[in-house]
Amino acid sequence: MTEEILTTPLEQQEYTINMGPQHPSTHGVLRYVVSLKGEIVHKVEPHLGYIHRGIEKMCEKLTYPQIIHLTDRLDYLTAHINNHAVCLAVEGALQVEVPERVVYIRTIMDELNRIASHQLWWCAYGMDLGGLTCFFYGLRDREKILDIFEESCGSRLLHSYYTPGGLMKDINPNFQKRTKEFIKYFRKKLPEYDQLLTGNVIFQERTKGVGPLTKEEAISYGVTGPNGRASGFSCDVRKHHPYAAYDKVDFKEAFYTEGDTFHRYKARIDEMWESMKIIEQLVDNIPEGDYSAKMKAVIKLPEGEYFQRVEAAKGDFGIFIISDGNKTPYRVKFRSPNFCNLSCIDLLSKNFKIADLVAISGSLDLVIPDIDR
Amino acid sequence: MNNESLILFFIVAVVLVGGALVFSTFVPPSSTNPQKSETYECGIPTKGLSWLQFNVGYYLFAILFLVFDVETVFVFPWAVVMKDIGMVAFVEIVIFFFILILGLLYAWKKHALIWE
Amino acid sequence: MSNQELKEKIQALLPTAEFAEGGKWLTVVIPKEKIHSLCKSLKETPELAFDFLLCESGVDYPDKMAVFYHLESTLHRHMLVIKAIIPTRENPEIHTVSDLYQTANYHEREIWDFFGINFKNHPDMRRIFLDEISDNIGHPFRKDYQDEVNIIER
Amino acid sequence: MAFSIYDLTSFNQWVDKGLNSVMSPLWATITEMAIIGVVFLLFYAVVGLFLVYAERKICGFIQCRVGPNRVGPYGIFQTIADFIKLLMKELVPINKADKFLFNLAPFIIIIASMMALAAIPFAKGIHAIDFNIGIFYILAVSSMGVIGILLAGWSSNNKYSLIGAMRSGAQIVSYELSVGLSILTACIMFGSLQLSTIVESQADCWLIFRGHLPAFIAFLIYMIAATAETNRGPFDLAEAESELTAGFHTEYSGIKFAFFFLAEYMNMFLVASIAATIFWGGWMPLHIGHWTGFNMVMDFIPPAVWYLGKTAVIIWLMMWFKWTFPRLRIDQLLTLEWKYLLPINLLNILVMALVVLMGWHF
Amino acid sequence: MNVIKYISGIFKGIISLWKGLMVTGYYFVHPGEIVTQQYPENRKELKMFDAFKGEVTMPHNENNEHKCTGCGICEMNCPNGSIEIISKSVISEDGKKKRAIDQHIYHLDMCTFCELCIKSCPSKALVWGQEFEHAVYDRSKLTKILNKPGSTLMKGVE
Repeated sequence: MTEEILTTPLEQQEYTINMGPQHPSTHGVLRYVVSLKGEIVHKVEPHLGYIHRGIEKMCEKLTYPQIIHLTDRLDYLTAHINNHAVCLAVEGALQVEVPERVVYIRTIMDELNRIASHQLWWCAYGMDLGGLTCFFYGLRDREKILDIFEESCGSRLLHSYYTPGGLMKDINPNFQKRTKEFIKYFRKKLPEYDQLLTGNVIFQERTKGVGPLTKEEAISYGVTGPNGRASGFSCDVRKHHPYAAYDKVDFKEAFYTEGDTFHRYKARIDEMWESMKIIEQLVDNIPEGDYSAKMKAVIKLPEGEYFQRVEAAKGDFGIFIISDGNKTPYRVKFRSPNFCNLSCIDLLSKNFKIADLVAISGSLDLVIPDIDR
Repeated sequence: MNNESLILFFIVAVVLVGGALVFSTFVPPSSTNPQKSETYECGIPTKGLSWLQFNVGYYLFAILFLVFDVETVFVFPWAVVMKDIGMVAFVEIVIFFFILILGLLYAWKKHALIWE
Repeated sequence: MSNQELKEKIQALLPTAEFAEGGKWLTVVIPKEKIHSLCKSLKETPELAFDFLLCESGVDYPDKMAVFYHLESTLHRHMLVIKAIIPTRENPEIHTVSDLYQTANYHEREIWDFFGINFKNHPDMRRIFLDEISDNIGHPFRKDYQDEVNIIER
Repeated sequence: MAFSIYDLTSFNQWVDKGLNSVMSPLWATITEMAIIGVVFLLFYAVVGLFLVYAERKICGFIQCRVGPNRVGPYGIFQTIADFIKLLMKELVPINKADKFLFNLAPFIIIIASMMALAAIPFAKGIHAIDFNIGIFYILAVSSMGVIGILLAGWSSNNKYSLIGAMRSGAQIVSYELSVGLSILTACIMFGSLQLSTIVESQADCWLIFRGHLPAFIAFLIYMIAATAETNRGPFDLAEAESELTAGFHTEYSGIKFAFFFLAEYMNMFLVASIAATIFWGGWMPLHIGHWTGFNMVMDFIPPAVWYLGKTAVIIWLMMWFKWTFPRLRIDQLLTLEWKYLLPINLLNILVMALVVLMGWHF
Repeated sequence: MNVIKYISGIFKGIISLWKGLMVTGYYFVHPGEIVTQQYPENRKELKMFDAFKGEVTMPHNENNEHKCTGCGICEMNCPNGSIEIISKSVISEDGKKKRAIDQHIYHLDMCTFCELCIKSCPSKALVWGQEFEHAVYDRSKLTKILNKPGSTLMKGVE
């Protein structure tokens, strides 16, 4: 064995490490094959498909209301937003006008979901960098949002709350009160996140200048969401292709130009503030009315191709439906933001250390079921 | 107690570890299968050897450590007697440290303190 | 730029292109040979500047295959859908756009994995999701795909 | 024979005399040795178990949790239950490992921490071996632990372990310097390397007050470096769980893993007690100048309590650090040592020497 | 200037670390902020929200009657076949043959809690149950028959 080591020239001895599928930092069954030179990452190759379930194929056999519960399971942290995309696509194809109440509730739910997703990302990111306490603070605050969801939707994670034409059921009477309470609570807790992690000198050293992504690269790699916006790629669907009630509210697009790990982090923190602002503008003005438009019992989309974009917490979530006029779609494709965000991991982590790879892949906020679909 | 009784602590430690290891080898139930005794690499069979020549930026740090550790050894006796000797010792150590810090600054400027 | 203006611009670029109306965005239907040149000129023409490939999806029709490209211009904020028709279902092949849009790299690997559409000049044409499965399993998103074990018809 | 809890020297002499009166000197020595061995073994185990429990409780409170609370009241028997569980676990053999070194590593780690324990003065009269170069001895022996970590990482034949071991090597080698130099500040003040002398000379005023600024800086540097020496967060690069799964002890299972765990906590106890001994006066009570009444009240508290209390506070500080800060990267770790701690330390020694020479201390 | 930057860097770093320590220190000395619940002990106080989706149940009244007519819409609407209806024909009071359910089988292990069966039921025969402790040792125990033995259709439900 010793001879084997000594006879191989040093240049050819590539140190290959599998990170994942069972690894604490990949947050799921993602596998990186990392080639190392010393501690320097030479090449990262993601291996996907460990939880590929063929959701797009399954959708071809299901009716449109039945698709909803599968989209929950794409990016399970933003189930509401995924549902929203399907609903908007179907409503747009059928030219259904949904009641104003539904639009408002959907927008609030989406933003709450976005905060919840970013909270979970924040705590997991703190854990990736070794600050385990962050994990508990983030989850503690996320519980409050999940309680709001549970009260109205009946479930905490996989809601299946939206349905083509409206909502499954009306919101709980406590919804507005609880939401306002949460905003008040979270406005106090969010600065604590900054004190604990953002301002910390170790954290700043670990993240500033690590894994930079330029605007051109971000556009070319299709990196959207907070990751793209940190690089200066203005890609907020809520701004550029407004849907739901986003054209009625005033909010800023979290925007940075540096594009490194720290600014991806900052973009998400800013987005939490903006989401709270959006919710505050809407929560008191939910109009009275029906919680669902009248829909036919069997929904059939006219023949054609439909694409609907929404801004999920991770980026630009799209659903592409090709209908042949039947009650089931002919083909469904999900444009999952994580799939595109992942594609730049090799570019980002080249020539950084293995500890930086963890920081970079954490800052991309990958959710593996969304990548594998 | 005299210094020779240090051996006692050595024995205690060996007994502690050895006893527990022997106990744990024979008493607990055990079952083996090929996967169990494989090296852990996130559930994937290891590719290649892990005992490769591994390129770490040890060399300069080892040298620097050696320099400063030897220096520490020199300074310890000085520290003990400094009070008795007085100002002369202080001036001497200032010169000594000046040279040392110069060396450190040199290494710093030469970017030797960057781990690769 | 409105759909009508886009239509005129693209007609000037590619006179043989057909247009499908009705959707939110303009859809251009082109044969597969033209895809790379069209994308290149769409990206490089300053008043079009389609620099962001949002989505690339393969479709299996009964008699042909198609690849849909959803393009957006991050400068002008207009969108365009390109439908590239591949007339055959046996060993379909199309030119890659991954040299123009890096994100197409993964999307094209996915389409190869699920539909078996081969992308010419792609730097890394391998299966992306199903590469760890040992036996040759075909391309499962094709409509005629048979799998008695895992697909249960209701 | 009267003996008090304030001075246990007489108790030791009484035991010695009693044993010598009933048996031959050789057998008396052997019995004494056996008693001391058993006492230290028990102490080692109890401290280890208690610290694990304390850490879990403290991190629980910091993280808005309650910590262990199922086994016994407030979960105080949790670690004992865990220990029994670990003892009853199978030792998984690793095919590709270097078997001899793989088994040797836990021995080295435990031996290093156990032998360092010998030189710690616990209270007046409870001091196993009072070396005249006590500080030097502790520094030498406790740095032996890194060999165990290196062996563990190398022999596992696991890529994560190897990287962890390599990191740990560079880390401990570097921080060894800072520990030594910051302790040296104390030696300048006391002019001695003997731990009992150091404690005695702090009878009126602890070093951290006596040496004011330089002593305080030295204490801070010692805390940072000592945390790094023990491989604890934020310096736990050798076992960085989000990067290297479990680092150097990835392949260890059952009781072998428990020894690494135990050694980590014992090392923490050791560096904390050294800090308490050198900077906070060991088992000496807190005395403030001429406040005779206050000093007498302080004297009333037994020395062993003082010693354990100070150690506990320092251990709590280290736990507080660990559960607050994110982990450093390896190059930052070395930057911190070579570009910050080392130059500051060298200057600090000069300042301390000047303070001592000029008599600017209290 | 490098020296000033170096020294101010040290102080800034220490202050930022101290801020973090204050946050964790605050929670350490405030046990009132503890948020964990002691689960099996708090079963009595633990109340789920009304909308909580625990499992699909079929409520029966005191005469052992339910509202399910056995129409099969829920079975049709279920996306993954968690519901199976076995129907039988019964002779009603006026002598006509009528379809009724024999067994309404519900596979809890396959259910994704999408609520489509409950929403689509024309006679509101299905409601959410609040039970959430579904852990069992055998998967077959998760297959449940929702109508109780000997139950009949409630009067007035078509």
